[in-house]
Amino acid sequence: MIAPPPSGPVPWPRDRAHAMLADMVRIRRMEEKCAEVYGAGRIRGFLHLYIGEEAVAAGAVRALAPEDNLVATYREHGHALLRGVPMNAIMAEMYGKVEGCSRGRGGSMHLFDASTRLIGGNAIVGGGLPLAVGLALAARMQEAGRVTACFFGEGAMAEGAFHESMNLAALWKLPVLFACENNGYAMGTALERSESQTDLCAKAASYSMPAMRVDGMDVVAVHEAATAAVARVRADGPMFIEFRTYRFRAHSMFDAELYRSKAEVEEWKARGPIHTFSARLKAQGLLTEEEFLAIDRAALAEVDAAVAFAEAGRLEPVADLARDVHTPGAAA
Amino acid sequence: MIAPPPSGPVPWPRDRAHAMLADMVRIRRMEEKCAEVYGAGRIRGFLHLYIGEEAVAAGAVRALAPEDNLVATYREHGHALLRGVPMNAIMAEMYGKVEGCSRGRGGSMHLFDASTRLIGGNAIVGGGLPLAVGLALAARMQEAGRVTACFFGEGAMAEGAFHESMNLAALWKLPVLFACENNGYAMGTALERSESQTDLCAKAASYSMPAMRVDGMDVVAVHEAATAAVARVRADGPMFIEFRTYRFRAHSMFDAELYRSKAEVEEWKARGPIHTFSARLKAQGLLTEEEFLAIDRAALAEVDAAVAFAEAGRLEPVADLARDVHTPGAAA
Amino acid sequence: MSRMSYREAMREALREALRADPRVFLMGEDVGRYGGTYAVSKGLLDEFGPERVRDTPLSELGFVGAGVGAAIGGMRPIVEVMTVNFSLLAMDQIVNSAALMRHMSGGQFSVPLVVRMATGAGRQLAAQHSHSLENWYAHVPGIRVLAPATVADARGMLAAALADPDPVIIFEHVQLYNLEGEAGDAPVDIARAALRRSGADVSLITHGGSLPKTLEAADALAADGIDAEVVDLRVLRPLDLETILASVRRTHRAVVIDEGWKTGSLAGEIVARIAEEALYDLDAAPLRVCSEEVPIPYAKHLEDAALPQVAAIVAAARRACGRS
Amino acid sequence: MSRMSYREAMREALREALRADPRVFLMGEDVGRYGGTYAVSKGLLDEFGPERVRDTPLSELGFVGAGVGAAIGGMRPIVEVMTVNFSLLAMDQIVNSAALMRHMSGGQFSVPLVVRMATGAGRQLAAQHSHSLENWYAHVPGIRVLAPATVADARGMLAAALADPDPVIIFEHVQLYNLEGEAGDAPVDIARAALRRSGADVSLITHGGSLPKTLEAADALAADGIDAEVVDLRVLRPLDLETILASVRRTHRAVVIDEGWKTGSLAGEIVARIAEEALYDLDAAPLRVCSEEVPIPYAKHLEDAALPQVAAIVAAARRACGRS
Ligand SMILES: Cc1ncc(C[n+]2csc(CCOP(=O)(O)OP(=O)(O)O)c2C)c(N)n1
Ligand SMILES: Cc1ncc(C[n+]2csc(CCOP(=O)(O)OP(=O)(O)O)c2C)c(N)n1
Ligand SMILES: [Mg+2]
Ligand SMILES: [Mg+2]
Repeated sequence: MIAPPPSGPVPWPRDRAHAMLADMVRIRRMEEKCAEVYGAGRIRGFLHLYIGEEAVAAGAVRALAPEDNLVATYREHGHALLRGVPMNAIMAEMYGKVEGCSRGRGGSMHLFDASTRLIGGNAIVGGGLPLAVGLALAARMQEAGRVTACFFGEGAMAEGAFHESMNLAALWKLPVLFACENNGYAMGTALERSESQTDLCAKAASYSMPAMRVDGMDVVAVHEAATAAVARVRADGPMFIEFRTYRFRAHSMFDAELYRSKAEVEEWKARGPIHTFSARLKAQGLLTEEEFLAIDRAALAEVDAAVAFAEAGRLEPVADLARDVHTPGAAA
Repeated sequence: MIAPPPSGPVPWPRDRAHAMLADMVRIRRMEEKCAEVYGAGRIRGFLHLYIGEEAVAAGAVRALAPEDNLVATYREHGHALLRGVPMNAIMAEMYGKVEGCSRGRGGSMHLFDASTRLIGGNAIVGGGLPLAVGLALAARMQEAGRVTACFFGEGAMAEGAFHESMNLAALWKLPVLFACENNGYAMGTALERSESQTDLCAKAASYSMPAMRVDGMDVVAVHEAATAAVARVRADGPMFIEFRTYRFRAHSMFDAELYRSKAEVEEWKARGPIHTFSARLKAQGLLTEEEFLAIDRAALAEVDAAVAFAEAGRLEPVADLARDVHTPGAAA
Repeated sequence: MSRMSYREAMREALREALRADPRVFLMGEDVGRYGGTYAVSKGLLDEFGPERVRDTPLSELGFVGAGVGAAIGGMRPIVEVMTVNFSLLAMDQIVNSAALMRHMSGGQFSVPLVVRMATGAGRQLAAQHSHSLENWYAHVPGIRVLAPATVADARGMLAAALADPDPVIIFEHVQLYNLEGEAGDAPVDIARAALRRSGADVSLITHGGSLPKTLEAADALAADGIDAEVVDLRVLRPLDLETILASVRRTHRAVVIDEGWKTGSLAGEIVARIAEEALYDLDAAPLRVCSEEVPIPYAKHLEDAALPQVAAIVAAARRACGRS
Repeated sequence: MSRMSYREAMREALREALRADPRVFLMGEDVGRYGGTYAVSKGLLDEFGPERVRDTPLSELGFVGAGVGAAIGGMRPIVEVMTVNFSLLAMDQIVNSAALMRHMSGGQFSVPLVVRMATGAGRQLAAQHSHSLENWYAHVPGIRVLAPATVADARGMLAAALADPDPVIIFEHVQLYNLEGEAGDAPVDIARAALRRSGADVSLITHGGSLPKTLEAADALAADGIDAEVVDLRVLRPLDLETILASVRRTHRAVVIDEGWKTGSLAGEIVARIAEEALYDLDAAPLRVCSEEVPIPYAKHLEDAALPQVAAIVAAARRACGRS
């Protein structure tokens, strides 16, 4: 059932390949640490790890231009990090500190960053889709040449919001990249128990929208496809892209994983995006074990620094609780 | 653009053909009278006429068995009548009288009748779709062999409710007939300005649901198709059927019809379901002008009686206003 | 100042906004070719074209959410949800996106969105088309809720709403569209309630479609020797408590009129505020005149019986004044 | 009587309902294989199979509406909407179908539907996952709204809700699931509020997740010589005014505690009723302890500051009693 691990030559120069690898390793190490400090009670609320899916963010987020918008879900640590939000600000956010990218107001599910045009962090499944359509509409009306990439899970596709958003974007030919991270499950619900049509690309046809399916465990395939898709969206209008991926961890920190077998998880782990990519690079002579370890060490150091930063962060004074409910300067 | 008028032989015996014709004429005459008394202020609120679309209700409603459920929209006078709700009760409802099929509580948009399993009359576009799914789920769990036919306009297909309902019905293989009355407009919005994919049957594929398209101006085509579809739904699960039709009148009584040309309306009127069907019957020798006039006179007489009945009806006492908010016998 | 209908006043306000700021656009079901369900936007498509007077498919959740996105993206969208009844489908985007966005992003993303919707009953449109749910929106932090009840407010509030950097919802009562009155062309304030009539004996506090009925009741009361003050809330969130309480402190009696169902009505909130802040100023228990707690029926006599009427307002005011 | 957690009590109630009546089924996101987000339905799939413990796709509008249809069709569905936050997506079907159906059909179609949802904040789930919107549902005629705040009510209310021929919504506060207590196995009434503690000096009126905090406050007040009565509303619609007013008439002072935002809160409705019906029984202005009018923030200290806390309840009660 599960496809063979990604393999074959990587068509990138050494630097580029290392950067891509480093991206994935940074997400992985950051999230492993999040899980650890969550266990210690330093992070609370819901925490949804992206571990296993790193090739998608690495390949796709890097395909965007700085002026593009990114809308994501509650499983967005990786997207935020690669979009350029400093790991310090992400970690501080999860710690609920003012130095966090949402001033500690949002937590894990609501990472925001105006400077990199990261418009959430949305905890309503499907909630980001109409938002992305509107962002793209604004871009089109302003002739800004800006693409809006909207990430969502395959579970979101059953929501009415998906349908309405796909139709609006296609009808109005808006520059939205609909990026589905199909990890096979919505919490404990497998795709075949949530969709009557499990060929997700077939759905795009019902909006006359072009679609493509990509191996989301292969950062090379993801990046090439996403780059082509972004160019097409920028020129011609919306596109749907399905990344086949898998989450290695539980849905959130409260999940007994009753709905899938250990064997299935292990099979997918064999396709893990980091080790398969590094193996390919090594086989091609583009990476040495030393280099890999250096990348990993750098990531670990960045994570340690982020934790130290977050620990040292300030708590917003309680007196400022009502700040930012309204924009300063609004009518009294 | 517009297809030629329905023509060709009618494969029905004389009686059957006359009954079908009479059905359409009854709807037409009833609604003409509604418009007239609306003008006189006897009916108020919104009134959405079905005039021009009669072949759909006549062909499709008659394809249902008595135990089947019917869910319709605010443009449901025809469905109610052919489902077997007495014209008296329909007219009394529009007059707001207790003798109305919803005790005067519902009016034109909310015709209900438990005895014929007419479950509304729904004024929220798309609102009937999830309801129909649930009715079908109940039928399946009770092994009742009951089909639920759900009528809705093409405009409703852009709503999230459509998407969610199609998916649920297909995923759970429920006996729902999704009957789209595509009259080309949602109020003033033409299909091509509301749907990126104007091939409505293509949408069914994205739920793995079988679909068919039928000339909704041809009562013969409608009835044959609907009969086959109902049988298939009863045996195998949901199906989508698109009836191509047209409303000859305004959307409601408050519509300046700025959005379409008189010429377009005239072209469609040339395909009118009543005169084309009677012409075919006459050409085949299945109908004489005398017979046609007799059918029409009978309909007019029924309408006059219904108006008299409605005029003579009682108003619910104001003291009973709160009746039926809750079911008698509920906890205090 | 010029005389026009409430409908024309809204249309003038839209026209002015579209002319004044290229970032402004109007979007909603049938706002363009159809001319608007209540004919508010008639003619605007011809003047501004289909990009800026944008017909949407039937997808309230989608296009309201798109309005939020467009606002964040730098535009100044005016989204028309045909009626409050259909806004239930868009509730998630209004609450979970528009209202929360600024706060949960730590102040990074404001949402300068205006949502207009028709509200209220009285036209025999029956249960699903007769809701008055202003109170629900008035409960949500992060949004401002307006209810123009006069032609001048219909004309003036939109510009002020567009100048607000945060989401604003404007409720237009369906019974007001044909109201005639004077309209200026300066923006009006969207912070304060208004005294529509001064009086010494009892404060009648209301908003939107109930204002004309309340003014009529005040006339009837005057004939009866009761001098009623009429407060038009105008702004349903944030409430202008100062004006409300000042009136009650003058008259010592309050009747709140609201077309919503009584339990959980906005009128209840007003009564609660009065009890909390002005208890010792009251000479009588505050009263509410609201809709009966039934789905609004189609039949005219039942609909009338379900909704607040002049006679009920008069009776309540008399009761508050110890006359019955 | 046996001791169990609130979560187990809900599960037992579900199990019993599924056993007792073949028309009953449970439907919602992840109620089956996952075991329920809050683990309420864990184990039920194994016992009753996937037809009767039915996982749904993410489509709140669709499956809540399907629940309405199934109820009309003769079943007794229990629909779980994971949390009240997501119920905004299903609002249209709850209001415009479930609540209105019987009345607008002239009494022909009742909707014996039970909708369960988790509600409330306190777990650092941030703005979009921390709503308390019981008040909105409690505003709608045609539905009954329940808020079990004890293990006994968690155990007993479901059977009574299923026996109701009309739609019932049950709110389960997320902070209560781990609460331990005694549960009987007889159905409890779903008509009356309950005195959880008798007292002479002040009535503390609350419901759901605020009950434990209120009881704690009452203990603290007792130590301080203030004898507080605690009323648990239990039934949010229709309100049991008799019990509420009787308590206030005894104590002459009222503090209403409600996790909703203050403006337009259910607490406001209670205060309004007290002002309308028992004004001259009051020895002090009624007070509310509600959430601050901000989206609920993630950071713990801010979340705590936004929500009603024991100290605030104590302070309000002291103020009501003229001690500060
Ligand atoms: C509207 C809504 N319904 C339910 C939830 C609870 N929930 C959070 S994540 C999730 C599963 C989503 O699955 P998918 O879209 O596949 O994304 P994934 O978590 O797999 O990345 C659910 C049901 C929610 N947050 N929002
Ligand atoms: C949710 C919702 N949005 C908007 C409306 C207002 N409205 C009533 S009918 C209608 C057009 C529906 O068109 P279609 O589904 O094609 O049905 P038709 O009227 O053509 O039969 C609209 C927009 C409504 N009743 N419900
Ligand atoms: Mg998934
Ligand atoms: Mg149509």
